Amino acid sequence: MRAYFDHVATNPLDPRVLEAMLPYFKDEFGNAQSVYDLGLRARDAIELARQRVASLINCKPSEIIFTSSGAEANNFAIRGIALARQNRGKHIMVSRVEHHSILNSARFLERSGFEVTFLPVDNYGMVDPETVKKFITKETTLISIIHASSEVGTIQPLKEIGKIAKEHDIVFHTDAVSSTGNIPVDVQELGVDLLSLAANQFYGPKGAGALYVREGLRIVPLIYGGVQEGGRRAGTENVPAIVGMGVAAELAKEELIERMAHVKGLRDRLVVGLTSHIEDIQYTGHPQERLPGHASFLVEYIEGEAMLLMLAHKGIYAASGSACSSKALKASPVLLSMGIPSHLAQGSVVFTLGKDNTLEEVEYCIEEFPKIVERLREISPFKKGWQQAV
Amino acid sequence: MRAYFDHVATNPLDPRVLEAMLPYFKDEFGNAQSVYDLGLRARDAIELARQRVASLINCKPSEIIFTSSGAEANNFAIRGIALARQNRGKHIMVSRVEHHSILNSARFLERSGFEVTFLPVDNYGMVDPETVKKFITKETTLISIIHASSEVGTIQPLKEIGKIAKEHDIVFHTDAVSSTGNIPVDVQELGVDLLSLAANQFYGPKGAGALYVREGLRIVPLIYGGVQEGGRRAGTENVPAIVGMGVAAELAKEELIERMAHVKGLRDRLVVGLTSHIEDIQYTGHPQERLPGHASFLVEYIEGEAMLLMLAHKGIYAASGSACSSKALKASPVLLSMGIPSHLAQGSVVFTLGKDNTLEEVEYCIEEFPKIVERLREISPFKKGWQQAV
Amino acid sequence: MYSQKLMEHFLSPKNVGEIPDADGVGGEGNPVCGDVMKVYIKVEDDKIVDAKFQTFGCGAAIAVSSMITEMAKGKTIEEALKISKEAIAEALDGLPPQKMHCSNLGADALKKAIQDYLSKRKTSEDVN
Amino acid sequence: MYSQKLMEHFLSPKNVGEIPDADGVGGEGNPVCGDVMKVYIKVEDDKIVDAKFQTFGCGAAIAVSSMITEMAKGKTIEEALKISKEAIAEALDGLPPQKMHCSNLGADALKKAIQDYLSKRKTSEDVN
Ligand SMILES: Cc1ncc(COP(=O)(O)O)c(C=O)c1O
Ligand SMILES: Cc1ncc(COP(=O)(O)O)c(C=O)c1O
Repeated sequence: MRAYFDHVATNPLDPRVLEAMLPYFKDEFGNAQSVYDLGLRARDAIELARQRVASLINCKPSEIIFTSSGAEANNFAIRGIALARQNRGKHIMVSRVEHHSILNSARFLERSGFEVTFLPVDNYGMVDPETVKKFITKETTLISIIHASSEVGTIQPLKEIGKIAKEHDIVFHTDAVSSTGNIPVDVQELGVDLLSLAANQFYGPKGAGALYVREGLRIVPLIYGGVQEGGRRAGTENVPAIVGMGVAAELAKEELIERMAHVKGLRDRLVVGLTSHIEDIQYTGHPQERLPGHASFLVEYIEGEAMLLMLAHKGIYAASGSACSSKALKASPVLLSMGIPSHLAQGSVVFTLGKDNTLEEVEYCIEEFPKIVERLREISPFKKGWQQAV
Repeated sequence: MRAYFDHVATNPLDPRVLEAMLPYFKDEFGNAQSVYDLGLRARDAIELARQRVASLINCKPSEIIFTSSGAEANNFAIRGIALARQNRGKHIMVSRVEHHSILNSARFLERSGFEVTFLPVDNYGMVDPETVKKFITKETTLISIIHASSEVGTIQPLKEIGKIAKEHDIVFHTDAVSSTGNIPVDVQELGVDLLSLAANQFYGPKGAGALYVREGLRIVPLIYGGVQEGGRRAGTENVPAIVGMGVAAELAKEELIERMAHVKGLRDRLVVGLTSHIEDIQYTGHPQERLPGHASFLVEYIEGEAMLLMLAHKGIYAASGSACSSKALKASPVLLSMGIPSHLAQGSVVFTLGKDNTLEEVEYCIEEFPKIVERLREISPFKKGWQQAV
Repeated sequence: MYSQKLMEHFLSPKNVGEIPDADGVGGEGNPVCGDVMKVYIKVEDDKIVDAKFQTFGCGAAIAVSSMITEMAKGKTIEEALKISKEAIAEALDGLPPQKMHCSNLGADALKKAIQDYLSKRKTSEDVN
Repeated sequence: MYSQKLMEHFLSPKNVGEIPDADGVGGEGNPVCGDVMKVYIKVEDDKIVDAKFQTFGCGAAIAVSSMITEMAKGKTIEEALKISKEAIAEALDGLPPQKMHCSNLGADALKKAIQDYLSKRKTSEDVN
């Protein structure tokens, strides 16, 4: 059996999306900037996709700028706003549980003379709006808070933080890459000025992301060049990917409630199944305020990458925030910032469910994973507890 | 009949390339950073593509960084090197015939405190290496010269300029987006340290570009985030597009000589056909040192966009550097920098031929285009010459 | 980008050419900027009985020229002076924003032709 | 990423466990960094007659542990001390660059176990 439980890494492409993309790989290959029919049809296709993406997050089509990825959208947002507003002040705030594309953009700004506050989080990985308030200075121009953590699933109190930002005339960005298309995301309701999203997180293609920028807000481009995207993001438009993103957005909007209920049901069963069959396992992140398909754990005495490989050997695909499973060979900063000690962070394992997963797959995982844990604990010098150290 | 003669805008995707991409839209959808088999196969596919692209331009695979477009590669190169070397000096040089993605990146650097020299060109749009030498200062850290102009086809004397750059310990970048895959491009022979390319210019997919960065050269990332591309370009890898770029690169390498001969033959026929059937038409760019499939003209007394629309009505797709055919509503800076007066620049028309064009298509254009010119001149107040002004 | 109506007027423009013995001629634009329009009118009893144009410019400029000469024909001088750029754009089922200046040029060229006619009439009246 | 050989040693590691009456025990690593290896050896006539391990760590760490205990068995103390990290990596048909530290840990844990044996022998010799 195969069970893909790593939807936070990427989603399979919906066949309906691929179908819609195919013509743009074939006859409809024109450059969207060309004045003739072949170009105009490409442009129309892009504008239709823009409407669909806008509709998914409840903004105007003109407020959507297509990018090549969530990481690009995040870099664009953070650096583009910090630069555009640098005459007002040079202080920005991001949380400690942001994606690397936010954290490292913020560090780049730090090296360029900006001051950055990395906001602490509680044990659930949640930012306290009161903490945000405390760190605001007259120089603060931008706050960026992730919508939902891809590592522990926790959903942040964006509304409250947005209100605080607004009161202080601070621009508010959210990285909604892991949430958009998976839970309701409404920029008006969230009160955000900018929002990043990526198509591959809702069954759209890789290579397609977007940044929502509230009308009237000036942003400095990340990629300079021609007039594409209203002069705000240059480069020949990736028409098939943009078309795919549009269709994926439309499907996500239509099927959202259904998909959420489906993955939540499976997720809840998985959590009960695993925590009742495995000793010394902790559920991480917020128990309620979290992505519906997201189940993240710390399994004591064993290491994440080893779990992933044994799971994959059984056809089950999952993720981990352990040092060994990352190329950077560092335990997830998100887990550490939540106060989790390093040795426990090594035992991180994350199952993220998708619309096409089935109950059989979940039951299969509940059967197999405890055996894997047992096997790895057999091998571990800590099988009787952490005191068994070297 | 339909004749696509706008290969400089974008190329149709080679069906062999699409075929190779399709599995990565379907079963092989894994994130290339995942540790399990699905991720590993994606990573292997990327590395194979990297080898193929490297082989096309004669560099090591580790010297290739994938990007989402030529524009991204250009922004990355210019700004990444200027920043990485800013302690040595803050002067860079680009030619006046660069693509907007270079010109506007250079202007961004200018606003950020760098000094930029925009190098003049001759009537063929060519940069004189002696001029380059003249403008070098102790502060110069980077020279960027386009390889082949997409607007007039002229190929620059990169080798000579590269030698000068090397003598002065200046990093040398070339925008080879319009040339790579269409003429031999060998980074060793050209003596460049960085080179931008884009897959859609050689029958690969949109959304796939690359930057060659010579080993050992430090570059500041444009898109920060995770460890993808050796930490130099973040974002979930667009696996299908990268795979497609690899296959397109391999095909371009294999078929290069053949393709060049084919488009050159057609181009030469087109040039003779049009210049012998139309009065007051000028061939722009260098007559010999140019892209083999590139034919660019100035047609007097009439305007480019009108020509493009009438051509498209007859199924012929071409480009123009006229103000009205650009969204920016400015005549091509490339043409103006070559000393062409604005009113003549309005009559720009560019035919760029591809591997699948046929002699019949060319003959069809030779038959139709003179009629279109005649028709538009009938309408023009200048039909008897420019002195007939208002 | 362009409406079908506009494309028709571009591909088969009406009233192309000069009127050698025109009562009024007006030109507007500059080839440096991309568009030049020249409008010729024939007037009888204060009514425009014929109108022709010559245009150097983009598809929109040619279509606007065709449309404005069509709209002018049969109108009195007074009526014709009231043809607005919006009316031209509307008659063409809309113009892309960046092409609105073309309809400006068209309206202005027609106005200049009418003014030319009026000043010539004045001159000839003065002479008589 | 991992060779087939490595995956075999990871999925079916040899010599897992403790040797309760081991002649030498060596541990290396730290759970904070991600890998901890513990090697147990049984020595007779200066020859390693049995070796076992316990490992907390990634796939490579477990495979290295399995391989190094296999390689140690049957070797003399002197020979076993010469097992290099390169030899371990090679025996596993290669290790990804970022995983080379695992074979370091393995070699070090074995060395520590041998040193433990040698120091114990010395102590018992001293006593005798
Ligand atoms: C010479 C040149 N440089 C850069 C670019 C930009 O490449 P892209 O559209 O892939 O961003 C182009 C586009 O055609 C080009 O012709
Ligand atoms: C929360 C979050 N932000 C940003 C990103 C980066 O998106 P991309 O990989 O599309 O660049 C990811 C990727 O999974 C993510 O989960």
